[in-house]
Amino acid sequence: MSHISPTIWQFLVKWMTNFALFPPEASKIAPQMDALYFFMVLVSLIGLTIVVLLIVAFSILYSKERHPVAEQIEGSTLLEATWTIIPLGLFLMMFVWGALIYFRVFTPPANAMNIYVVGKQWMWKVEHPGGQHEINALHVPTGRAVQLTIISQDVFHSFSIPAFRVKREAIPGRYTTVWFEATTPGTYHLFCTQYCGTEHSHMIGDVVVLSPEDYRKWLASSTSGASIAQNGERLFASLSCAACHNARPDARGPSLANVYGAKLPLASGGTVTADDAYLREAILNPSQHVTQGYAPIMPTYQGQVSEEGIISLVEYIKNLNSDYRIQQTLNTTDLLPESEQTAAPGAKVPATKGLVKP
Amino acid sequence: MSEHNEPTQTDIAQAHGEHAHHIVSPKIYVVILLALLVATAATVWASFLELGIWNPVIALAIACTKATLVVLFFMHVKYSTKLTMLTVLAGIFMFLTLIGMTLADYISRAWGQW
Amino acid sequence: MPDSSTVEHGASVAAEHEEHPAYLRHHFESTEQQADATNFAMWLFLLTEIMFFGGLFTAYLIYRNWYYPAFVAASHQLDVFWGTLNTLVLICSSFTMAMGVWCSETRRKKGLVLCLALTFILGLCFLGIKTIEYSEKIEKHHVPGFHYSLQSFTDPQSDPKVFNEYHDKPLPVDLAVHTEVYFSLYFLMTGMHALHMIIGIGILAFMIFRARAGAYTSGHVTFVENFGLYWHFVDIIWIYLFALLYLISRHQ
Amino acid sequence: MSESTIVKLPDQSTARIPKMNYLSKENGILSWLLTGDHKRIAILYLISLSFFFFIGGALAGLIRLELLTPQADLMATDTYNKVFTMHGLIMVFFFLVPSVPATLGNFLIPMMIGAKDLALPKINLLSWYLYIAGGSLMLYTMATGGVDTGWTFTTPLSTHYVNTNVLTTGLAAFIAGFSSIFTGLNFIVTIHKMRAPGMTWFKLPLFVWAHYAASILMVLATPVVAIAIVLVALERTIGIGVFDPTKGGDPILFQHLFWFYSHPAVYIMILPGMGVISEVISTFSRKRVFGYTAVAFSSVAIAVFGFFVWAHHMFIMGISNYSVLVFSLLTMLVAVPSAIKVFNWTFTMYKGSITFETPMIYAFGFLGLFTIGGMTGVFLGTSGTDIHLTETYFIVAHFHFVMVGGMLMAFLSGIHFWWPKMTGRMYPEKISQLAAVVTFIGFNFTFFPQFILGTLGMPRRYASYPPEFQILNVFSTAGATILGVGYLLPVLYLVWSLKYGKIAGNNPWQATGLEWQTQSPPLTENFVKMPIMDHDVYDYEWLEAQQEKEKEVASAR
Repeated sequence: MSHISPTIWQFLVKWMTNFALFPPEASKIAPQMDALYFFMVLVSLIGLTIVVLLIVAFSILYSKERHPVAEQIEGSTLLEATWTIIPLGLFLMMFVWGALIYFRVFTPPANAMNIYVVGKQWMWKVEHPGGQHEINALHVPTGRAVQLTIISQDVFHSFSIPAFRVKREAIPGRYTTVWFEATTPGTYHLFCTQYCGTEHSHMIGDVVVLSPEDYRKWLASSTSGASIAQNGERLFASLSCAACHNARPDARGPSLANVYGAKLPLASGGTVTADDAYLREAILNPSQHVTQGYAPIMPTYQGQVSEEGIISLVEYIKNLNSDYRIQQTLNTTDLLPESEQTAAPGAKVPATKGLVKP
Repeated sequence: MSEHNEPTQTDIAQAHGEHAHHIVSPKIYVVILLALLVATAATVWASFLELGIWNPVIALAIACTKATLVVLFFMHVKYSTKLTMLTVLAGIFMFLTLIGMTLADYISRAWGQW
Repeated sequence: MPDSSTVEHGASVAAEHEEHPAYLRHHFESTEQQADATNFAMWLFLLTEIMFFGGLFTAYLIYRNWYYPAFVAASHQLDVFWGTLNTLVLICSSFTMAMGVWCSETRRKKGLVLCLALTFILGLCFLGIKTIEYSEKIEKHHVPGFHYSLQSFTDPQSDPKVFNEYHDKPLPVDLAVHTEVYFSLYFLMTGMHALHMIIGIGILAFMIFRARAGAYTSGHVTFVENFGLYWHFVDIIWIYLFALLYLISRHQ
Repeated sequence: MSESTIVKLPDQSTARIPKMNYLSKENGILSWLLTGDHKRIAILYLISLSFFFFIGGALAGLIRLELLTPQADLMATDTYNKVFTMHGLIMVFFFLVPSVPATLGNFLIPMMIGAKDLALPKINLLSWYLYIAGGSLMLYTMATGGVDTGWTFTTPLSTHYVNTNVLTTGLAAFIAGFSSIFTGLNFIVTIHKMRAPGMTWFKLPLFVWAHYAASILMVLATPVVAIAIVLVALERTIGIGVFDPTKGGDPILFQHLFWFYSHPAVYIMILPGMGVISEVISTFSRKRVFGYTAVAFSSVAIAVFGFFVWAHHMFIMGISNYSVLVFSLLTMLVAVPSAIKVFNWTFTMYKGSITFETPMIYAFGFLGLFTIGGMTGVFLGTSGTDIHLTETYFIVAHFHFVMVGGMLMAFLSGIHFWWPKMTGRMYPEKISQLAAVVTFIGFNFTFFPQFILGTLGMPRRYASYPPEFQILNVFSTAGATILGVGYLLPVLYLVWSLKYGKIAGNNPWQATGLEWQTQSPPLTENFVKMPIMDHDVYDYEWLEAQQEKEKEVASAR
């Protein structure tokens, strides 16, 4: 092989080194999905070989030279039944198996670690609860369920990690979620697979799977000051949400302590569980989700708060298990000269622990 | 073959072949017209009542009866071939499929997770 | 949306053979087959119209389900009187159209011309009432996309004509914003319906002109019949639009 | 005549193209542009379709050249986006949807059912004019800067985040949609109302059944994309807020309305192709199609079920998990009739007398590639594997296997099979068999690597990709060049055959269809006298008896 020129040789080496035929399996769901995938490949190959063998056999056995006179055959309901029921049976099996995997991927476990992902035209912004912000990158620990709450700021994007066999569309106006549990450390591809404009093919990144200790070291080394909840608290104060949601008996807005996950009775009847989507809707379209016993006086924050802002507010409300924090912020704001006097000036209303409106 | 003198009622019906072209008498048209007017009045009156969830149901029910009256009598579907009836039903079925299956997605969104 | 009159065009006159009636097209075996075929073709065309409006009705049902209070408040802006009058006008025009088809079948030329003219006038009357309603919306800036104003929803008192009748509570801004979705659907559906009315009235004018020349009262009724189907279909669409857009909930 | 072919041509020295036929009846540009004759409209469609096919093919070539290297170096990324969008739009709306119905369907359905013409000839001509209007508007869009939203017009990208000419493209697709509606409407009315005496529903050739099913889809599904385009246009110009999340609209509603048409559209594309394959396999096996009623009803079953499955394009778009169950189950049901058809075609060859002319080779290609295409469809219909495989090159490979491997192979098979009937001349056998094999090889080389790319997770519509995907992309581009050659050859030798091809005579394949019992190229009114369908469909015994009678008449004279 001496006569191959060095440039071609160098080209071939470059090709061969990172040539791949099947994506690595780096999450718990990957082997299960690959099992179904290979089962379907097998069924397809069997089906294809049957069809090809039949064609070749009939072409040889019944070609014009060997079998000049054709015998007219009407058909046979037995054969029709076989190749109706067998494919139907196989497809239904695949359907059930697939549906199980689908539900497993899109129903996150309760103890999952929540990471927020905001898709923006041509970049992924990832926010860890601890406050770490990443652009086009996602660091996750192995062996821990990680739930991604995904939303888009502009057009449809799609958060896809082939190595985890996981993909979810980022839709403007709604949270969509998916979860996975990484298994093998390493760096894997992150793609945006829904066409989103000019730089669609540059909206890619790396998913870095670390062992739990490395992950903790990474978290520590890359904190960027305030956690999302702390950001949320600052926003909560600056948007003067505390003016109504201050958990005082005469408060104009419902107390938000432990509201996350609670079943809230709505003014328009019926109850709703306060999950991320509900909290986001309540911030943007408050008067459609008024809790019973309150007037629909909350102004809409549509267009005033960015997606990250809403995420930090939602994160803040999720971690709010007592109104003590709100009282503190209120008390400090009371000291500010221009803050208008609320109720009896200076009267410290004891923060009743865990007071939750029914 | 086509005579040009003033045809009598039977000639016309015959010339058009007996099965297809039943000529609907104006009396039926007048009856249907009155029925439609009454139905319109009824639906407007019903909308002024406070019936909660029943308001849209009644409004749609009356609208559907009016539509069936128009289809059957004004559009002669009652007197025309089974094929025409089948076409109308196919159209309505596909219309309901489009609405039904799309709404099925929107309604069942609240049950599962996102 | 090409002028749907071309659909009936296939069935119009121009046949060379003398021994067949003049209007039989060469590729048909009998006038019976031609009438059947064009009637069936018209029904299939109406099927496409049903699916065309189907998309709009799907959008309407979803957004009414999502933003019901906004839809109720916005529907109060529509005047039930004009809506009912329009429905009566269209039902009568359907009646006169049906009578027109009967006159054509029984070869009554004067009756046919009269019925078509009545249908024509009622059609114009419908469009007149629509322009009255549209101009009212334009005045109140309720046309989506053109400086749409929420004023009559966030502060109903400012709109006495509606307020005295319905005493709506003022809508918070984020609910009032969704009334724009209602009005975009309103203009979409009634606009598309009015477009079909205009096409229908255009063909009616053509038909009156031909009927006066005695075209449809010599045995060849398929053109009148097919147009009758189209006209009744447009009437049915309005029956649903009236029920869905105007009568959401009118109780005080 | 060598033993291994059924082609029976008249003696070339004396045979002539019949003096009176639909081509020679009247000439001059107006006789073509104002024709009502379904055969002339079919020829007009064939010419304009081929024109658009080669524009779409050239764009495909550009895409494959760009993907030779991981970097986006052949053209800027937004040019690449415009190229793949135009490739999608032109191929879907201006080649795949109209191809078999508008050319072969228009030409053959009236002849196969013994009618003089379609029910509404003027509407048929209007359908071609709408097609040309839509096509020229699409070319205008290409000339003035193209559009880069992808052929799926995804909102809110197409309404708020792109400033290329989405409106003109929408209008072009809107007009082309009506061309398709009028063709479908014409077919349904003709098949219902204008069958020859004795031609019951179960004596109809399967070609006609397949077009009947496809026409139902055309008539009922296309208007929904028409309204979706109108809504996108209004949303883009006035901002009516129907799809705009900031104004309370829901972008997923557009997906529902768009895919409600676009999935039946893929059945509009494949069903006519299946009709061609039924005819070809039956003729070249000299046998009645195995399980005629099963194949006929599976066509209609595909059409009916085709309406209930559209949301399998949206499994990861956040529709509710329960509707994913419903749509995934129904997708499994719609896959079964295709399997039935493939097995029925295969068993048609059992105990037949098979010859391997070009149409049959294309039919073999169809069988193989459509089986792979169909099965990979089930991969994507199953919700579990769809999570990983959707929006990757697996989908690109799947629909190219079904559309290019299935529908285009069937279209070429049909063009070769009915070429003698349409032009009165035979195509050259050897070179066309070569072209068929080259196309088959080129196709597999191009699109099989894309399945592997899909499982690797390479996303669709990427101008640049990670280096480890390069080898497979280079194979795919190499295959595309072979495929390009495979598609150019037929144009050359078919045009050549117009002048130099052998005279075909009435029935070169000795086929049983009514269209083969009259002269080729046929008269304008198709039959001298109205044929009576006294024999069964695919009745080869009747054909033998007919040929015996002709021999006696010939020898008696």
